Amino acid sequence: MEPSVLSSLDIAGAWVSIALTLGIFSFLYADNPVYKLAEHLFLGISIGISMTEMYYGVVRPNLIDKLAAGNVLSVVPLVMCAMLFARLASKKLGWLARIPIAFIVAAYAGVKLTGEANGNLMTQVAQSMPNLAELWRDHGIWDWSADGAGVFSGIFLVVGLSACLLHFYFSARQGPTMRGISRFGVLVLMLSFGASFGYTVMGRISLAIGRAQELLGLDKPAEEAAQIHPQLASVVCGVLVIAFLVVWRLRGGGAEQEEAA
Amino acid sequence: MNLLILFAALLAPVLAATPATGLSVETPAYSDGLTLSLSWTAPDDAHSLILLRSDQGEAGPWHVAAGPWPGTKAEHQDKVTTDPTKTPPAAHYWYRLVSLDEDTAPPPEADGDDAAAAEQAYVAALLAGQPATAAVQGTPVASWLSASPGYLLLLALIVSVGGLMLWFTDRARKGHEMFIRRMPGIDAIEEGIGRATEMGKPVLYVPGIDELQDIQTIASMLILGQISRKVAEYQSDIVVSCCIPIVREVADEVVGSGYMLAGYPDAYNPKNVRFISSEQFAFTAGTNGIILREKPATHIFLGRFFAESLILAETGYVNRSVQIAGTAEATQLPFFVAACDYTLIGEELFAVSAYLSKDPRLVSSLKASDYVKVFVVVMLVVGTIAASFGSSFFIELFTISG
Amino acid sequence: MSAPSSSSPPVDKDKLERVLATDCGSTTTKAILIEKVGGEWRQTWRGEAPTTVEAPFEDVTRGVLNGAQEVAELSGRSLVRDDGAGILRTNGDPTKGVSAYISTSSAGGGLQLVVGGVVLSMTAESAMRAALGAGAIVMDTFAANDRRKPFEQIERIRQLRPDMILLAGGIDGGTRKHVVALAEMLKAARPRTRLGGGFDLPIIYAGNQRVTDDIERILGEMCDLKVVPNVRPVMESENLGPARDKIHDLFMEHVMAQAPGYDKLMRWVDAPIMPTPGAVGLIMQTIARQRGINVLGVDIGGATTDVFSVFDGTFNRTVSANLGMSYSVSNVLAEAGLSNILRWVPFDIDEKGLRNRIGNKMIRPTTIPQTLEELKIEQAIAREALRLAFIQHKEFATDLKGVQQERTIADAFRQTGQDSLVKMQALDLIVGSGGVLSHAPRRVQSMRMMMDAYEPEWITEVAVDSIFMMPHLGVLSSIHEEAATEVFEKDCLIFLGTAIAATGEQKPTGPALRVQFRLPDGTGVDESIDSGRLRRWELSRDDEIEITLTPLQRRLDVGEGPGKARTAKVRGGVVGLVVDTRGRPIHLPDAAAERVRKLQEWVEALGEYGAGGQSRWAGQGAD
Amino acid sequence: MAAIFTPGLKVTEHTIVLKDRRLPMEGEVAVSVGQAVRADDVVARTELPGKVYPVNIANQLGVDPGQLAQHMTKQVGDRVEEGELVAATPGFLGLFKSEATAPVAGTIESISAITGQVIFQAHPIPVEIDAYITGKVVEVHAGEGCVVQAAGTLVQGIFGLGGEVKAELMLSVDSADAVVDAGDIRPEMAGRIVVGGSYATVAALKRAVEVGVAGMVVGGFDYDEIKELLGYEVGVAITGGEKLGLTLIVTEGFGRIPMAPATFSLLKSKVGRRASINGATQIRAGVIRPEVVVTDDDEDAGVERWVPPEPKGLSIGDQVRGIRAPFFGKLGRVLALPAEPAVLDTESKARIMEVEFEDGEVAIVPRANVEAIEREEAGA
Repeated sequence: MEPSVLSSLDIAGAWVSIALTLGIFSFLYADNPVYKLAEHLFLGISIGISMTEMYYGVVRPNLIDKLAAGNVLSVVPLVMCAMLFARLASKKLGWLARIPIAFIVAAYAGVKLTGEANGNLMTQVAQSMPNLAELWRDHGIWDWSADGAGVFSGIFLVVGLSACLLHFYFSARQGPTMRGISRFGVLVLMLSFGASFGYTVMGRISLAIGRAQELLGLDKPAEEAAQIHPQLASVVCGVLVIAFLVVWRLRGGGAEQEEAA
Repeated sequence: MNLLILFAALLAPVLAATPATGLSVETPAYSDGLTLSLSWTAPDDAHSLILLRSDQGEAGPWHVAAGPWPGTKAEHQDKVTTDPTKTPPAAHYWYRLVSLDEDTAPPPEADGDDAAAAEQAYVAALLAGQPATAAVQGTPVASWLSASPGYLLLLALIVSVGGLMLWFTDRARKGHEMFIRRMPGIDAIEEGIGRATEMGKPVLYVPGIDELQDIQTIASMLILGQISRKVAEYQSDIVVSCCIPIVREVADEVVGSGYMLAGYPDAYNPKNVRFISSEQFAFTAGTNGIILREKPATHIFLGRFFAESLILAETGYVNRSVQIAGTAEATQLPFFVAACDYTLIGEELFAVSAYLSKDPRLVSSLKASDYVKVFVVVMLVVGTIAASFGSSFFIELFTISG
Repeated sequence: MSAPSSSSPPVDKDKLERVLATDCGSTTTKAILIEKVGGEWRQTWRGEAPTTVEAPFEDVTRGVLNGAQEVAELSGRSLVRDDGAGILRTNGDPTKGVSAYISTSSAGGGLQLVVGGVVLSMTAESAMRAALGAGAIVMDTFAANDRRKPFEQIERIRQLRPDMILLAGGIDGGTRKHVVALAEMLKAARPRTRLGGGFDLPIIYAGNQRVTDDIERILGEMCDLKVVPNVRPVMESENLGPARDKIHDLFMEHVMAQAPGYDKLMRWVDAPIMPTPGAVGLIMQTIARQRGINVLGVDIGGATTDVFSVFDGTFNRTVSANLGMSYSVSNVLAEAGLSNILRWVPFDIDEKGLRNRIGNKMIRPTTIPQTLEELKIEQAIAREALRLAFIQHKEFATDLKGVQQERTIADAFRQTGQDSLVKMQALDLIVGSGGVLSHAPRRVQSMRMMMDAYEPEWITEVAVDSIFMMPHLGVLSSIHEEAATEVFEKDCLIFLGTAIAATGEQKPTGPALRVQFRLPDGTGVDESIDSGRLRRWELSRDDEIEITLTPLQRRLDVGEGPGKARTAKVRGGVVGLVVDTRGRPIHLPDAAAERVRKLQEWVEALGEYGAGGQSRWAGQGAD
Repeated sequence: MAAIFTPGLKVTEHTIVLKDRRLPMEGEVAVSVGQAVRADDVVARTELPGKVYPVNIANQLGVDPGQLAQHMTKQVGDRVEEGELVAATPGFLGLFKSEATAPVAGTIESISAITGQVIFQAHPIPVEIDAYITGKVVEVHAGEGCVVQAAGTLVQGIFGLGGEVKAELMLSVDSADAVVDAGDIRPEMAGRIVVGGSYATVAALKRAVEVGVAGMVVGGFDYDEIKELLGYEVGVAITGGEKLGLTLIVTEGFGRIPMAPATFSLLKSKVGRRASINGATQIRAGVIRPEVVVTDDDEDAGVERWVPPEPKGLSIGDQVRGIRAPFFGKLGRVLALPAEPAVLDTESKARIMEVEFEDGEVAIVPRANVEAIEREEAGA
């Protein structure tokens, strides 16, 4: 790639990005106007973007273009859209909004009935019937080289899955046997929660690292970073935020929240 | 270009085998509309066979549909797409069967940008060097019924669950008491509403961030109906924070009718059902704002959550609110469990509305789904044993295909 | 409970020698004399007389004097002042008078209260706890979520004529809207007092202290408003004391002052007059505190059943207003269902006939069972009344609701939520009182009734109040705690014995529990008891034995964990030691014939009933 | 302990009947002491406050409770009609206006700036009470009601359902021990009080309601039939307000028990006369028994309030009736009243009496389990 020369808008954008990142981080100290500013900017912009996206991505190609092309059937979604807004026009006509909502829910309920059952039930069941003989032949009891595949894993899969399923058996009083099964199911769930917790935390930390890299300018090509001076931006914005917080605090900001808490 | 030369070099010295004969393409009897049945008479001298498919016309372009198979294979069920929820991308398909000899290389396993080019090269080389049948056209048509064991089983399950529900409902109406295991998390919901009432603070309800049609969002809306009814009975306020506009509309409707059913239609304030933003983290920031500034006494997070779960729950924890969460999103459960007072885990989310309302119809459906769980457990065990003895009957039973 | 303000001078407990205590019930006034005999406090004499609150006498003190006179005649010491204007004090002369006179009262229906709060299970419940603890009958509880429309609430309040209203709601700094709405509702209802008369209805406000101004503005003109500290200042704790004391004060000032003759009685007593159930609660708490035990008490009456419990120092009282043995006997039938009563009847009986019998008992409440069959039916009903009242008690006696939980990850899967404070395994003593328990022809019948209704677990002592003197001892404990507990142990309670039962999953047949001990006479006992049995050994209250209990089934638990043996010291009583292997919950066969056979087996094992037969004149071999 | 026996139900042909007629709340008494009144005459009237309807108008308008006052078009104390506009917001350029109307005709009781609630009080409901029996007013409680006194026949029942009814007496069956079934209820019984025998079947009661019978007096009926008739169980014997369709009085108890011959013949002798009956029963605190009163309009009961004599104790030779199994409903005569308590079959000690029953059986019965049958008293 050619070494690019960034426009002043791009540079300003990068600075704003750093300033807002620090603004959000200021929440670590307390809920404060800088954080609120960042939060509201974020909210407003996101709504603006999604409105535009919706229009160009969904409404225009699926409705307006089709109507313009003379597709008569497209009047149906148009009318349904209009019905959704009936409530705004008058309280008495508010019930009209229920029709498109009911349509969406009902249509998807129908589609999902088989879709969900297939994806979440049938396929999973089919894939949870390991051929133990084959596992034994290929991997033995436990195969370190294949992520622990083997007969043990196969049995553990079936037993653990069954126990978890039975843990969610709601309509029976639990006798000692059921309690035992349920306890094992809980154990399996806890194991998986632990694994997933660790996995997700790792993901979050990498996100945090990403933010830090941006603040330090490590996420951009060197030539871009040289134009933006991200480290300078971080220091300047950081000082500004801290200075603001000090002034805000000295003028009595945040006192009411502490009282409430 | 150099790839093509390579293939040509590989294929060139080999003497061509004879092509297969009698290739025919038919729509299977009970088709899902995505599958075509192919049959042919295998040539005696082919080492292996490979099937090519085109969705443009007799002239190609051709793609490898399946194979290579041993040369004796004589039939194949071809799925034109692997996504079961999609309609076929094209109306008609053309097939050619290529006979390969011993030395023919298998299709290239390339990734990324080069894959398409590599496949094109490979196919071109095949057609140039190996005998192939003429192109035969087939049209996949979905039939109204599917005889696939998976579908039949699903149908049987749906019918029997429906039947069980009717039966249990009828029994319940006749006074048979139906037991539901105690779920402290759900008991805590009512307590949470009471707490908010006593403290003069609203209850915050977040129905997840997924679309309305997600099953968890639907469950959450059902629960919201009952919770808002309870809130109305307490003449308290409930703030619903939504991430999807249509969900807000439904929530508005649901909360409004909850107040109405409780007999306090005048106490409902539609301003409390809010659309925040459809951008995930903007929504999170906005909801955090509600938590921090309106200080709800009780937070209820029920529905489908993603990365925002921890942020919301942690903010709530700092706010010293009673928090009740529930989701079937396994990856987010640990975060809720860590930060909330009560967490409804997976299936429990779908039991809430039955548990709260004690409505015989809902309780019946809960009971029926319990039976399905037992059925699945039995099938798992039996299926595993069968599979281990070499029978794939049960696996096929649960496989949905054309 | 601290003693409310009173005009009486404080009593010097060291100078107490002899105390006269009366309890003015709605039909009879019971007087007892408690004396120091040889350094020990004992109840010595008792007398009773009809209560004289209603026409034609309309002066409660006449009944008190009649009762006291009876005690005086029996004891041979004069107790009543010659001019009939009070109880004679000793004043130096040891042959005359008493050192103190105290009294309780439930005449005229006791202290009737209406309580209000914001949430039924939270502030309204705290208010209810305060009212019940003060010995009141809670006529109705109003809350924002009591599922009644405001006009229904107003209509109901207009119907009720309480002695006072306790209004709570909101934590301090909590909801304003709901509390104000409650006050506005009360204002719209304009409730009137029961006894009418020229004074405003007392309303105690014990809610959100930040809305006191609003409450005063709304209710101040209409009624006699008293503001006390919040019964629930924060969600996490209660502060019932001030409200309870205020109820006592108002009970004295308003209710008592209105009842005929009470103005006099109030001047006679040396300690404030207490509502009878309040006094019973006080003695229960005193006993539990002094002996460091958990106590469950019940008073089953004709119309209502009171249940008291003290677990780990926390006192709870509930009144099951419509569970009783005469006026509300049909309600026991309605709530328990015929089949639940029938399961305790050890013979076959026609259902329609039984319903009519119960109906007739309701309309002829003063009749007594004459035949053995009638007695057995009555005791079957009593079991259900006791059981239902106990269920209500367990539901009420819980930890505070609406408290943020500090639950750990491991708790996420716990399926038990809020448990009752009433834990049978930790229970040490059950005290029963009320006609059907105190006056059962054989004491073992009372023991069986309580064992069936309460299903005590592990090792539990069972006693009955012989002559219902708990109220007297309750007030006594407010001036002399040790005297009260001494008399309670020695004269008030008749210890029936110790009930022993194992908990845990039990097989219906085969040996369940091995019992080993040495009787006081030296006989060794070593028995394996099968499932589904009752086994009784004679053992007196004075004998303490060491008993070893060994579960013979893996899951059975007698207090040391499943399957583990336990050795403990136990004492007997008039019934003795009863080992119960019927399982927890008690397993009764479903088939009628089988059930009757089992019931008869238990009856025989304990020697519960006589043969029955022709009624005999006294002196022809009675006792 | 001397007088432990149950005072019997009054079944007397000539007695003085006193009826306390009281308003549910303070009102105006329309009669004065000494005034003769007919059964249907109004003796007192009042207005019960109407139902109260709180409505959250602030929420309806979508305004803060604190701003509610400025949007109210009606103020506290104003009369409103149902559906009348009581509050409105100006809206924006005539759009988005919100309005609130009154849910009921009445007055505005209060407007709350804290909850946003407006409390409407419906118009008061006038309540009148009549004299119930024909007689003379002997006492007036100012603002509350009066006492009416009359000479006549009084039959008390043991249990009843339904409230006050005044109508002509009529026989449904000829004997005290006959069962009243649906066939015994004839159309001409509409608006009458029907006197039956030992037992009324559910079918008979249902038929009676259908025909429009005003009241029914029988010996007994089955306890579980109450639930079938009312749809709920009467667990505590406080009745009078049931919406049964007629007033039912049971003279003996639950089960199939012949009406006491004296009761039956007394009622039989009054057939064709107008009777006042009330099913109200209260067994606890201030006993109220259901009753049939037939006043003797020719006899002057005087204007002095009659004081009933103290109930006498039982003595040997007195007529008694068993009120608990095994002698439930049996009539007999007191043979002996031993002072010493005896031991019953149950092994408990109780004071007893020896009774000779009408069938010749002599038995020992606890005194608590019989009631005296009061004989004719001359009255005042």
